[in-house]
Amino acid sequence: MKKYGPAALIVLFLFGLWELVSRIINLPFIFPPPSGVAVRFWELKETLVLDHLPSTLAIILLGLAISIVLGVSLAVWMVMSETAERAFYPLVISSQMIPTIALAPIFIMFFGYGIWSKVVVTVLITFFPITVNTFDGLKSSSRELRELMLTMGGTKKDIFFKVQVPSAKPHFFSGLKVAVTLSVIGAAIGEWLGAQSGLGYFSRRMMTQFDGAAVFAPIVLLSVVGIALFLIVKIMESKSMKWRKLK
Amino acid sequence: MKKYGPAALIVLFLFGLWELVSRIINLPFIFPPPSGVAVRFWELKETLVLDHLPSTLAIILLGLAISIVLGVSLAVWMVMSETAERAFYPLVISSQMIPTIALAPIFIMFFGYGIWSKVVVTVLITFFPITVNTFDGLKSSSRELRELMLTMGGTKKDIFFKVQVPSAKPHFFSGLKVAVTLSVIGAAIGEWLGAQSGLGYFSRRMMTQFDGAAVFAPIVLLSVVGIALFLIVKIMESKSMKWRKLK
Amino acid sequence: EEGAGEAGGSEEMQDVSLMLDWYPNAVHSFLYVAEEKGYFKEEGINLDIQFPANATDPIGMAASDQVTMAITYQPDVIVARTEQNVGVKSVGTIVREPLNRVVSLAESNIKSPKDLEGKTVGYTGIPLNESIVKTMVEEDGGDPSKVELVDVGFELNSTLISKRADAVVGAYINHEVPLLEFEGYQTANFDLTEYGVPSFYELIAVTSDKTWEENPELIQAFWRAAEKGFADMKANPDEALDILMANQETENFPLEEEVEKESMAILLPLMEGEQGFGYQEEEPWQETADWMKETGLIQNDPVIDDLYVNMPE
Amino acid sequence: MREAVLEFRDVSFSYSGKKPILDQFHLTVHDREFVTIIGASGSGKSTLFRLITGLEQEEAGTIRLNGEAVQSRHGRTGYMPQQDLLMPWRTVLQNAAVPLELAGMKKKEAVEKMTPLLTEFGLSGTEHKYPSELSGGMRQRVSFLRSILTGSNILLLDEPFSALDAITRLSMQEWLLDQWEKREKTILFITHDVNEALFLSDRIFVFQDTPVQSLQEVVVPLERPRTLRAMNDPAVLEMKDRLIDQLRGRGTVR
Amino acid sequence: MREAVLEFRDVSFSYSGKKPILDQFHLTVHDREFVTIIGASGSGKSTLFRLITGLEQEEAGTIRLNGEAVQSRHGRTGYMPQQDLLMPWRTVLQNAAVPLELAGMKKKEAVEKMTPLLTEFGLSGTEHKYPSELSGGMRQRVSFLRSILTGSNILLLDEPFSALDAITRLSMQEWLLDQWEKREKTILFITHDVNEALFLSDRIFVFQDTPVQSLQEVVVPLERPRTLRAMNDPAVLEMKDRLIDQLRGRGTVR
Ligand SMILES: Nc1ncnc2c1ncn2[C@@H]1O[C@H](COP(=O)(O)OP(=O)(O)OP(=O)(O)O)[C@@H](O)[C@H]1O
Ligand SMILES: Nc1ncnc2c1ncn2[C@@H]1O[C@H](COP(=O)(O)OP(=O)(O)OP(=O)(O)O)[C@@H](O)[C@H]1O
Ligand SMILES: [Mg+2]
Ligand SMILES: [Mg+2]
Repeated sequence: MKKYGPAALIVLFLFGLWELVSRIINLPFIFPPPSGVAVRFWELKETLVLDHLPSTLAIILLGLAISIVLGVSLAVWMVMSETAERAFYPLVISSQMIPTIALAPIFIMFFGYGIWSKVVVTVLITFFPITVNTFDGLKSSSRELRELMLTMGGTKKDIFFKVQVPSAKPHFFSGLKVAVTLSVIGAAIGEWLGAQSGLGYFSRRMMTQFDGAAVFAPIVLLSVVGIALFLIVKIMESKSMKWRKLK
Repeated sequence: MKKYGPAALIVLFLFGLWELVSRIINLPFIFPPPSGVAVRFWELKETLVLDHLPSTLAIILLGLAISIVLGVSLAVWMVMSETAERAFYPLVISSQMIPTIALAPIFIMFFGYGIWSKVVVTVLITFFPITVNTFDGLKSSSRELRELMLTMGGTKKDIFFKVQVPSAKPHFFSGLKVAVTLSVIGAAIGEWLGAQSGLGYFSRRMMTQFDGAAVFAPIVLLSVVGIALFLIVKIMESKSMKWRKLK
Repeated sequence: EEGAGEAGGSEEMQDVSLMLDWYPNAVHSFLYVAEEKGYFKEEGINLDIQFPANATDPIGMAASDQVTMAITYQPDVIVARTEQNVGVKSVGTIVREPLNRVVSLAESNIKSPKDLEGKTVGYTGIPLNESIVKTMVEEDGGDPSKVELVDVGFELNSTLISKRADAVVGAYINHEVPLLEFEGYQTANFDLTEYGVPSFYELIAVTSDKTWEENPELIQAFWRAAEKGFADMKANPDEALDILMANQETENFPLEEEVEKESMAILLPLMEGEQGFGYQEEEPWQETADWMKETGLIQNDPVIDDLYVNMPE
Repeated sequence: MREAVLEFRDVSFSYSGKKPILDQFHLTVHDREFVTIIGASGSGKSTLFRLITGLEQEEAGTIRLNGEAVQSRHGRTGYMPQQDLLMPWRTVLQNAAVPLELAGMKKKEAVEKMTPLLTEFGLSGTEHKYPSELSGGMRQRVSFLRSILTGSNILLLDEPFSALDAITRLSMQEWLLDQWEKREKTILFITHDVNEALFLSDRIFVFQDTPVQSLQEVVVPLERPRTLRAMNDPAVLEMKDRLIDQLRGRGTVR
Repeated sequence: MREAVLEFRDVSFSYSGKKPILDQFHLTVHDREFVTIIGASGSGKSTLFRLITGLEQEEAGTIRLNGEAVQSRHGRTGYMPQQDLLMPWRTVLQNAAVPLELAGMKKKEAVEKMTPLLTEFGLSGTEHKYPSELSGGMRQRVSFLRSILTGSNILLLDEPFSALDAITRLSMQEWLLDQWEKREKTILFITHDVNEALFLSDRIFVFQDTPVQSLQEVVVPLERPRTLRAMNDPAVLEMKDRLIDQLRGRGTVR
């Protein structure tokens, strides 16, 4: 309680300020007061939670799952094989420099308005942090420890599982935390570009109805999704790294 | 040369494949061949480089600068004061869970079609990696070293500059690398939502003109910007961390 | 960027920013003609023309006073005003009948709205278009629930030719349709008004309540110049076309002269009513509002008088 | 008797939630004394130093430095920790110079001050190497040099020579004794080498079972300056054997 | 004579670009020998071990283990490095068990095998602690235990007892000698404690100036089993003095 006191105070203050400013400038269609958003959220709760949340959640989870599988596999491959590293690492890095997401409108043309075009956008935006963090984490393991394992006759596999994986965990989880938050953004952007349901779509659509409170309401839900995913990652992280708590 | 051989080969192969597939499916307006993109790029070079590049670059650089200044200051403040940490860290983390970018259309209404709405989008997307990496980096400094500085009568300031800053550097640069690539994406997304010039805007515009090659051409330039920024960060990184090379 | 300042000071130039509904094309010729010939200058107006990135930006930007005026769609103004109390009102019509069509590629073999059953229809993200499709399919004896609607943003033509949708609604008879034909695609299109949708004003000019209250002279001055521009455009369409072609956004939105010429021919008869350029009748407002209420686009009863004002003669 | 520069009065301490290490502990060290602490591994010797430096807080009792029970004991001792704790991003020279930097000394002056010391410590030629390029003993000497440069009157040295060969160790010991006399320092020295303890110190404290209440104390009966040969003196050899017995926990010294 | 388990023939080595450490170096260690290496800090002792374990590659010459010049020397020695190198994410038990895991032993069996050893090493009660909760000497003992558990016939111990107090050290030394005899190991032992070298080993090699060509060799003239008292024997004391002189670089032993 005491720990989060200051944060709670600031949040309260910010909400109060928002309510106040919003009432003063009185343009609810672009800047609704939080109370208005809350009311609208309540009114829309069924549509939001039952119709739009599931499709956005599906995009986020599928996108994350694909990114994790692909990103971790690629990172492992690059750590295992120097040729793979030399071939792919520059590509992964420079692929990130290419704002592939700017090509998202074209993916939509390619993959259609179904879930896949949005999953592709989500994967594109989350793949990089997972791959690079996992790879850097695997590489970050102490050279001394790896050498020691070698002298004990450890195989590449042993070194991988007993030294590199534990050393990579903190990095992997950092990457996953970034990816989780980006996945929410990716799904929302994907939905802007063409969709039939989803929270991002709904929000955008309410823009066209000048219903400011209804623009914010799905964002609130998206935030809840983001926070929930983040907390899940945090719990997994602290469960799998008990020894860190000692510090 | 030999070092990047495999990467270069793969890139060549990918381009070849792209050219081939593109010619086979023959839908140049959504999937132009690289040769077509190159030709179009050459034709458009002046508009792209003289008209659109400067405005995108301005957004990226302004956004990054603001993120760095705000992010680093906040991180330092949070490291210095436990109250600030307790007040802001949860906020920074949870602000990231909120897909603020989904509110970008509203920023446009607020800030108009000028440069600021896009700068805000860029800051929103780059602020998090910089702040969190800097903060984690400052915190990651070895407790033993900090204690040793204390026993030598080091002040908070000494510990900060002599232990925490050097320890934070690798983290800060990782964050900056992520931020640089996100800034390009942020600028492009910002421009989709409302702009009068800029590479993202131009690309989107060309979508409505069935001119696939011209959709890709500005993305090529954006990529060059991304790569250039990334390399600058890398150079700064290796200049400021010579001791790391020994490993 | 609001062009306020002290009202009517004829010496002082006042800034007026105007957001178009879309990129400059034939329908906007009158503006460019008036600008080119100095009619706006004569009225003391510095005109700044902007283009929107999203279909609803014009109303939003006008309502939040980011621009002085905007060109937009009549049904949108009704929704904004009655449902959300957005303070915008129409100050003149530009196109008096729907240009909006349901367009499909000829090869899709869609002969009437009924054939849309089981097909995918792309729209620009404005719910109005959903209601249009529903009304048309129903009127044609089909089941609207069997039509799948997807929001495709502004990417109407690319959606169509990349076959991501079988038809699109929101495409204009004077722009997308001739453009598709120009690119060599055979199309079929249906007129909304033939299938139960009332004839609404396709394009109108709006301003915020605030601007209208504080500075009606400015809007009137703008409209006088616009009318002069339109008169010239009507008298000499070729010259108007040349001026437009000279003012086009060459790189971002290049215009095909042929397409624009055709577009001009379609547009001219639709831009002027019996009472002249810009004059708004009550009937289309009332009819459209009634239809919108019927189809559930709006829940509240609109106050028609708040929706528009006519310029004094 | 010289005045007390370090005093523990009724000090109790335990790592949070673990069994206590000090229990109503007493200790007095006088000005310009050279005191050695020996004791079994894990008995709490390093912990004692952490308390003196103020890195850990006593749970009860008071610790007085130079006669005062100050609020913060930071910065009042020259502490050399058991691990070398060099900064990997600084060269040997830069690492050793940290305390001089903290005292605000100019870079050039610091280099001038350190160069002869580096030579005396057998580190010349490594000035611009990074810690990862040094051998274990070299790192230890850099850490030792750094603690010396704090200029404090109380030096706390935690196994400072454990990684040094006999010769280097001897020359460091001689250097230390020399400085101790010239500069009038008070030195607390942890070692597990009873010979070293006998050779260097005025008094030897023996850490026995935790929780420790007070330390067994041995006064070394040798004159200064001492020679290595004196270590082979039967009286010293006997004292050594007794100390070792003492460490085994059998019998007391006096 | 017993067969050679370790042979250096004309081995040259230098850290890339630095001045050479070994130059046409020769060394032979026989089966079941206990050999100690002493030498100045930074002279290349740890480097020698890195070469034997295969962590560094000889630039010229051959290194033969158990009579063969194998491709990879990894996994053929029990190596205890100078730093303890415990994995911070593993408890004491888990750290020590690494070599058993590598050999594919079941967890339960490993725990059973280790529990008595932990007690012998004075580590009982710390099984489930993490390295950051241990004292310096405790960490060193865990690292020692781990190298023992590799089960190799050649043990390379780099200053294994440097952080231990005299008693703990003595009991570890006795334990090591016992194991060495019972299990027929060959041990190479780096120390800077001449007493320790004399007490433990058959032969003592002295590392002098780099680049090293061959090592000065001293055969310890003591019978086994040895007692601590025997160390005070005048002959041994004299040998010790000579060794120290030797380390100083003056005169040769034989
Ligand atoms: N990784 C490395 N890179 C470059 N030089 C190194 C490296 N490791 C050690 N050296 C150098 O090699 C020399 C021998 O080092 P080594 O660690 O073998 O010494 P040592 O005999 O074990 O010393 P100590 O008793 O102090 O541990 C030293 O001069 C050291 O600076
Ligand atoms: N940070 C810590 N948290 C919890 N327990 C600790 C911590 N540091 C040390 N201990 C425990 O406190 C006891 C004393 O440790 P200390 O480091 O003072 O021993 P020491 O006498 O210096 O031993 P050594 O000679 O091996 O260095 C040990 O049992 C150790 O496990
Ligand atoms: Mg200790
Ligand atoms: Mg060494």
